[in-house]
Amino acid sequence: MIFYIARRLLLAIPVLFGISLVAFALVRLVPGDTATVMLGMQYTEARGEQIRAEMGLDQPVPVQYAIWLSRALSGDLGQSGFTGQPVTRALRERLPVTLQLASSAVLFALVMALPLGMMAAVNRGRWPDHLAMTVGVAGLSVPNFWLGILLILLFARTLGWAPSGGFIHLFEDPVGNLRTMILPAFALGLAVAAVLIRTMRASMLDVLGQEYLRMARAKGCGPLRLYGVHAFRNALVPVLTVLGIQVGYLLGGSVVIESVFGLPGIGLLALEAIRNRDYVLLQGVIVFVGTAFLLINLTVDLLYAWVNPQIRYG
Amino acid sequence: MTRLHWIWCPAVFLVLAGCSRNADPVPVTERDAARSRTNELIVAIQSDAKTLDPHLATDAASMRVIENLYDTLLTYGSAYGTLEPGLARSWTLSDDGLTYTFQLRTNACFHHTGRPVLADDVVYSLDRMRSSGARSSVFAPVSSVTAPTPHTVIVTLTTPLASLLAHLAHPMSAVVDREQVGAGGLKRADGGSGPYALIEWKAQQYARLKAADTAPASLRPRVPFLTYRPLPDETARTTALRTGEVDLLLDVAGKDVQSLQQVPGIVVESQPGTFWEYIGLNCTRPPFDDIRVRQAVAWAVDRDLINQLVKFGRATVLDGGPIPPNHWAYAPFTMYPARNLERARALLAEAGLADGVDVELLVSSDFPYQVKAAEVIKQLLKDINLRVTVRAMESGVFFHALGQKDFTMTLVGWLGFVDPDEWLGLLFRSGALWNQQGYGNPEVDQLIEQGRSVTDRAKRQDIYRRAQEIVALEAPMVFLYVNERTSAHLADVKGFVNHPTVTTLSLRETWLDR
Amino acid sequence: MTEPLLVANHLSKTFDGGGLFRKRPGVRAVQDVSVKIHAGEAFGLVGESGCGKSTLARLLLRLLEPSAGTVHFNGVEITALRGDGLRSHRRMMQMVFQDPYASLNPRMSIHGILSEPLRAHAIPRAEWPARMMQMLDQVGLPQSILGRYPHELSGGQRQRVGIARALIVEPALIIADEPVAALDVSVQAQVLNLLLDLRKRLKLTLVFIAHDLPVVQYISDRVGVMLLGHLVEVADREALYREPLHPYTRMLLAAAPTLHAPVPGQPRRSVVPQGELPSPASPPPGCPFQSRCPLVQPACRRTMPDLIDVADGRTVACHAAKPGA
Amino acid sequence: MVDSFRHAGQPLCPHPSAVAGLVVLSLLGLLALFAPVIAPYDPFALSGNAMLAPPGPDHWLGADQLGRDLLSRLLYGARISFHVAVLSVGFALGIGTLAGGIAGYVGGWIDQVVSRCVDVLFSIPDILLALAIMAALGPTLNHLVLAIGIVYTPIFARIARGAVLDLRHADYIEAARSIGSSPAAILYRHVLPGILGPLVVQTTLSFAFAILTEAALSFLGLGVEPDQPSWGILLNQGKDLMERAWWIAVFPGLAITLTVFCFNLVGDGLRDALDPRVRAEKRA
Amino acid sequence: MTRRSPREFEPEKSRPPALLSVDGLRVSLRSRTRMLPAVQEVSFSMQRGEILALVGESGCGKSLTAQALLGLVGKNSLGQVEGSIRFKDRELTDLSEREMRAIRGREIAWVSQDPMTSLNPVYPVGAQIAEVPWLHQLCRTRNQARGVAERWMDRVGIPDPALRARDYPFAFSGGMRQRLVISMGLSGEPDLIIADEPTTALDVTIQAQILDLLHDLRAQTGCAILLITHDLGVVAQWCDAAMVMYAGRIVEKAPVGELLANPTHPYTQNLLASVPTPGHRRPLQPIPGQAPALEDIPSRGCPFRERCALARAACEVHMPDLVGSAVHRVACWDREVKA
Repeated sequence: MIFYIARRLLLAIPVLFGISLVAFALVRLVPGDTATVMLGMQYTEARGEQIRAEMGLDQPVPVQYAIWLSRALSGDLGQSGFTGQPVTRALRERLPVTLQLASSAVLFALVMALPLGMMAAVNRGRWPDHLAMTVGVAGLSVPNFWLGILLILLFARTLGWAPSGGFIHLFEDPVGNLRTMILPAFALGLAVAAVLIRTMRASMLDVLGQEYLRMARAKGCGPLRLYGVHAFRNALVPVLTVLGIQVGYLLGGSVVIESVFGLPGIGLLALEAIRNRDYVLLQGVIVFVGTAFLLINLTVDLLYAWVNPQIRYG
Repeated sequence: MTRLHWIWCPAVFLVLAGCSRNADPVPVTERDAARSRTNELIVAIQSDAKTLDPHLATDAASMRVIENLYDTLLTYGSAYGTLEPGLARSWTLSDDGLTYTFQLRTNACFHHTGRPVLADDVVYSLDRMRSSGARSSVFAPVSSVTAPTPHTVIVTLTTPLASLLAHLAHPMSAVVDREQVGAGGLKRADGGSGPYALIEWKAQQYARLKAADTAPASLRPRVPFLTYRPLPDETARTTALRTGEVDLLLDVAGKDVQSLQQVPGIVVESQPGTFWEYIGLNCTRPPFDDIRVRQAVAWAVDRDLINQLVKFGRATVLDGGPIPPNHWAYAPFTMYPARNLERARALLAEAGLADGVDVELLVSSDFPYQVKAAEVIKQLLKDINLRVTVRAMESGVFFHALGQKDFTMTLVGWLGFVDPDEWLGLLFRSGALWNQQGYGNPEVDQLIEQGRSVTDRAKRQDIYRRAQEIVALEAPMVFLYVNERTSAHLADVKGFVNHPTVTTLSLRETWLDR
Repeated sequence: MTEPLLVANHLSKTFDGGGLFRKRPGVRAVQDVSVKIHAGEAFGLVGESGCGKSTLARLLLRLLEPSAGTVHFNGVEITALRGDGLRSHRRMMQMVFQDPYASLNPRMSIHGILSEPLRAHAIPRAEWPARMMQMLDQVGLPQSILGRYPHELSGGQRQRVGIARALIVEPALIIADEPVAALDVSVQAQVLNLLLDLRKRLKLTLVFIAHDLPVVQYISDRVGVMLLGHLVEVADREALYREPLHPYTRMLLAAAPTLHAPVPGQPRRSVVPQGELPSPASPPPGCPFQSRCPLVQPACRRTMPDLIDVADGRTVACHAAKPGA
Repeated sequence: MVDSFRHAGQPLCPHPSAVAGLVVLSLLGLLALFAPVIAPYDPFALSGNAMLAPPGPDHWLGADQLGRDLLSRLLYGARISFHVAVLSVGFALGIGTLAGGIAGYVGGWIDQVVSRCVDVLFSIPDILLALAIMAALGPTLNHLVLAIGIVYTPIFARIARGAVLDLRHADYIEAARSIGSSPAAILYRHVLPGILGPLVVQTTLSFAFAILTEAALSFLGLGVEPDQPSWGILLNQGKDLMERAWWIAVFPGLAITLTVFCFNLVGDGLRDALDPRVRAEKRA
Repeated sequence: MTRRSPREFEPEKSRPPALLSVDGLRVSLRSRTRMLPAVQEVSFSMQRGEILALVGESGCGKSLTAQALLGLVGKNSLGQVEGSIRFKDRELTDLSEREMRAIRGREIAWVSQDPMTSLNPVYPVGAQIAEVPWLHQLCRTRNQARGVAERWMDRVGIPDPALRARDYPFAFSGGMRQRLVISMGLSGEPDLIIADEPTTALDVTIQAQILDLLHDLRAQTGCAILLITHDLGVVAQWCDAAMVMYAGRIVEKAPVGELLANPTHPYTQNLLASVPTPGHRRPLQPIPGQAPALEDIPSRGCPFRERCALARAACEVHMPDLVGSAVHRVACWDREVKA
């Protein structure tokens, strides 16, 4: 088990390195740089050079990368060229919002998908199945930003049940926080729920055809025990894998959703960084999100081992 | 706090979502002490402030937060165009019009250090503005600033500058705490002595201010807490006002005015503003290096249609010069009374472009209404065979391109403040910083010089009328319209004055009737 | 006895255990196997699952690279051949696979499947129809089958197609890897008879692999018994049945259910085998059969006995076995 | 034996929903193709009178703030969506399949390099990656195609690699080798047709994702040029006018949803139709 | 517990009431167009302690028959079960799902075909075995159930049961897993075990061990075993009586000795002639053609007639009844004519 984790961690290293390289290369392609954007109309060569020198942008690109990487390894992702704030600090400020958004979306997706997917598989070909599959395809097809707009229109604008945007910190006003989060979490989570419904249904169908399930029935298990104990845990294995991948979607989708709902999370930070041509920040966001994605997948792998004993001992 | 270990555990955080809270320098008690909806005014702003350094800020959002944190020597009066004492309780002008002497009030203190504001600070701040700030050019005629006594500041000019006082009253001509500048800069800190002091600025969430303890009782604002909330989405902003989440909207879009007016409990105030928009034509590049092509554009544009479609008819069309009718220097002439395609086509044919030409129109994607206007212009110019490609860029890159004069055609706005020089001198004088069009006309240059040095208002009015006529005729810019300034607030917000410029100084006199 | 057609010398194959950081021990699927197969004979290879018989088959055809040892076919060392030389040599030695469905590309019609070897060995296109017709006739399939796809056929028909594909380029040697394991009894008998018949008619050399001793004995002249990568006994069919020398062979024979019902009241004839084989990934030192062997000796726990000749054409690898015992 | 009975009751016909999806998609494709003929108005033509006109006889789906006919703009928007989807997915299909196929077939360090690259691209969420690329290249149609293409390349590489790896161990490939077929013949006759199925399915599903991504990027202002009637841009413009003119936000959203829905239906249908496992069930 | 010699066969009428008697069992499966008769007119009975074989090739309906006995088909939309299944004086076809559940595992146990897949991979084996006594309330506490499980693991020959009960299925070899499955079947102390091809997936030597184990357990507990297999050798070695099934019908039924010595139905004869015998190179006599797929089973007449050397006109029209002596019955027109 320790070897398993260690192996996963070691495999993640070249990928992390690759992410940092991609992030670095990409932002170097962006036309205009922090200096030009900061100075805007007041740009002059001399002042631009001065700012670039301050930020180390006058060095050759490989040198810049080496410096940046060595600092990143010690936990310093540099300072935002635009606000002067340390990137890690900006990320830390924004992280709770995205975390809450993503985890609420996942929670919503799981709560919706697992029972629906299971019901669909058990009642294959009947109306619960059709319902689940319709949700499964439709949820994938509705653009989340459109859904967000419609939700705002309906719940915030027309019914006045929820605020239409902005973020209230959980500790400042838990109820307000919940109210600001519920619509974005739904808009973001629906597509994930759709994917999970489909996965859960497929894996449940697979499990339902397994010999050990027939065996369990032959033992005298009732439906609750049959589906809830014998089938559920086995069906969870592929669902977990897909969930890990979907977290990537969540991190990306939160860019759009945070923009629609005006939530100051990592996604909005990325958009601001792009808008402000904030190299260092954009790099930091991409590396951070990539790292988070890898770690989440690692966590999923650990969960996987918990669900699937063969991995635990193998 | 640059250690990375917290990055390693987002997965754990995912489970404890929202439970993580930020370590913050400000203690919770102070941040939240006694704050409630009865003593807090929440203002929705379009975007978050970019910087809190008054000398660097160029965007309205930053200015709105900054102007309440800082004092200026003079301030705008509530009647448009008037000036009132600020830090300077009085001032005198020498007879040659070259030396201003300001007497400072003695009860101003910086928030952060508690230090009294002295003449040295004013000198430091003015020098800082002159040397590097965003508005250094307006102070070009200033030759020196000195502080003979702790409460006396003398500003010496090389030539008379009629607009100096107006420039000094500009909210960004703030007096800053040099100790704070030295300690960590002003980008994210409060180095001011104004009516409000910064408690906390959380990017994209809020900037929270409270009535400054250091301010004398007579100048202390009536609402103890002032919070700015950035809500980039127009719909979200109006919704927030309707639901009472915010008290005050400063920029109400034309489309929302009508519907907000019908909401009980919401007061909408409109008046002609000073933010005007134009098509900038690069006079140094073909095809607009030819005056006839520029004029053709001016004739081909249907200002009323753009106003109707983009501004819901709520803007005031500029068919003459750029200075709006509510300004004393307004010039009541009409240069382009209506769209005239024949004339436009004829001018183009004269310029040898009867078959048309391809041009690129640069806009900032951060201002959707300008993008929309650009789309309309594209269609309008199609009728004279000017084939326009609209290119939208993020504002930073956009303004950089403008600054480098790296464009052919653009659509953008200009925010006028008080002095006519701010409309003309900054934009049309040869080589002026904001003259991206590369326009140059010796006569205009001379008129602008004249306008600066003459202090008599009637004479200046004539000078600026002449300048506007030339500029409108030669069309380095095609003036479109000046926007209405509309604010909306809950009915129990009292005493707020909707100013034609962006300033919100009246917030210190505003109170909540709750 | 004729000249050996196929000679394998000390063939071994170890599969990599994989593992990026901990090198897991490899699975030694085939260990030091030497065997001679004579032209025209039918050689049977029997053993339980995981004993390496399929690996050995693939080594003989060089579908797998041996870890050690050589294979000579018709005097040519095919383990030294490369590329085109190897491919043209394959014409002489063909394989029939265990799973008749998996070994036929589901996207190809039977015509496509049968034309593949013809194309590979550059048989002139003009000859194709005649060859196909003849081949279908040989294996007892109707000509109408050419346009159909594998999933439209029954298991027996598919295996006939597999046999036809192997035979269509007129090879000298056929290696059949469990060709009847996936078939029902009645169809299995059909295919077995077909193989016997073809062998006779086409003078084929046949290597027949199965886990079922009666089936192997039915079709083979000589039988080799494999146990966990080792060839432990080789004998003529009759001799093997009459006098199995290796205790493992004896156990296999005893365990194979026969159609003779036990007499009521008497104990069943068979001695029930005890124990299970060790895992092929981590066999103990010595003979892999030690854990189940009734004749186990201390020597068995130390060294694997060599395969020694005990009589004419009979070899056995056992410390305890003596002919006539 | 039991298994051979289990699915005897399953329908054997192709999914009717997939067929319906295909029909609707073909219809949409035709509408997009003949938009210049069908569209009742010039999608760029301004009209002061039609400003924010609600759906009615003159403008079936209403008009936008600049008085442009929404239906016409939607039809032209479909051209953009399909254009971007087809070209970007084509790009991803070509590059991804090539890279993945080679990695899977050749193995060794090439496989390692390709797999790591795919892992890296996978670890950056697709929208974020596309945004960063668009920011780097600037918002034009061609860059959009490139950005979305790059984003969807790894999935094809992974699928192609997986399929090739599966096939490498397939019995019928071994059979072909044993027959003496050359590697080229095996690649052409067995591997290529073998990986076609999963690739076709993924292509269809990727069309759906590409349309969504294009809309999202355009919605965020980092897609096509702002005056193009891309569905995402229409939605973005409609968002601010929701209260006064719901139709501007609703119809483009419906158009996106319908198109993506149909692609998903067809993709699901194809998956079932081409999945050897499902086919095996149906055969039994 | 009555101990009776397994070979002792009396005429059916004088015997004590049968443990299980099946009469006219029909199982139909739903296809897109119609109901397909997969099992037809199956009638037989079993005594306590008897090992009865149900022999046939794949697709002949033998597993389906077994599942019908447990009520595992027919209660859903996929299939339909008709006829009578009497088990210990109860008519199983009349029982509700809940009542059936009390019988499954407790009175009728099931040992499935593939030991590699019939254990739930994510739970320890001990818990899976203990589930049976626990579910059927044979134990008051979970600890007791665990104890029962370990005892049964010991009885089926798993070393260190207390330790190994905590292991997961993947840690066991195929033979060991089949032992586990058997102990799972036995831990409910059933009267009847239905073993569906319990050794098909195993090597011959392990097969012998497993069948021997079943044999011993039958002797110890007196339970009856319905052994489903396609392997006539297994039937010959380990069963008391056998029924031969073809295309959903029982075509011959006899004590094993009688069946081997005197196979009567042409299909049985052919089947026996298809199996190679070690030591003899007696040519195999395969049956021409192949068994019909479920959809192709003729709606009337004898389904074997296509492959039968003795087919006659009557075979086209009517399916012969299963007739003959009390111990040896056969369904063939050829036999009836001769009789």
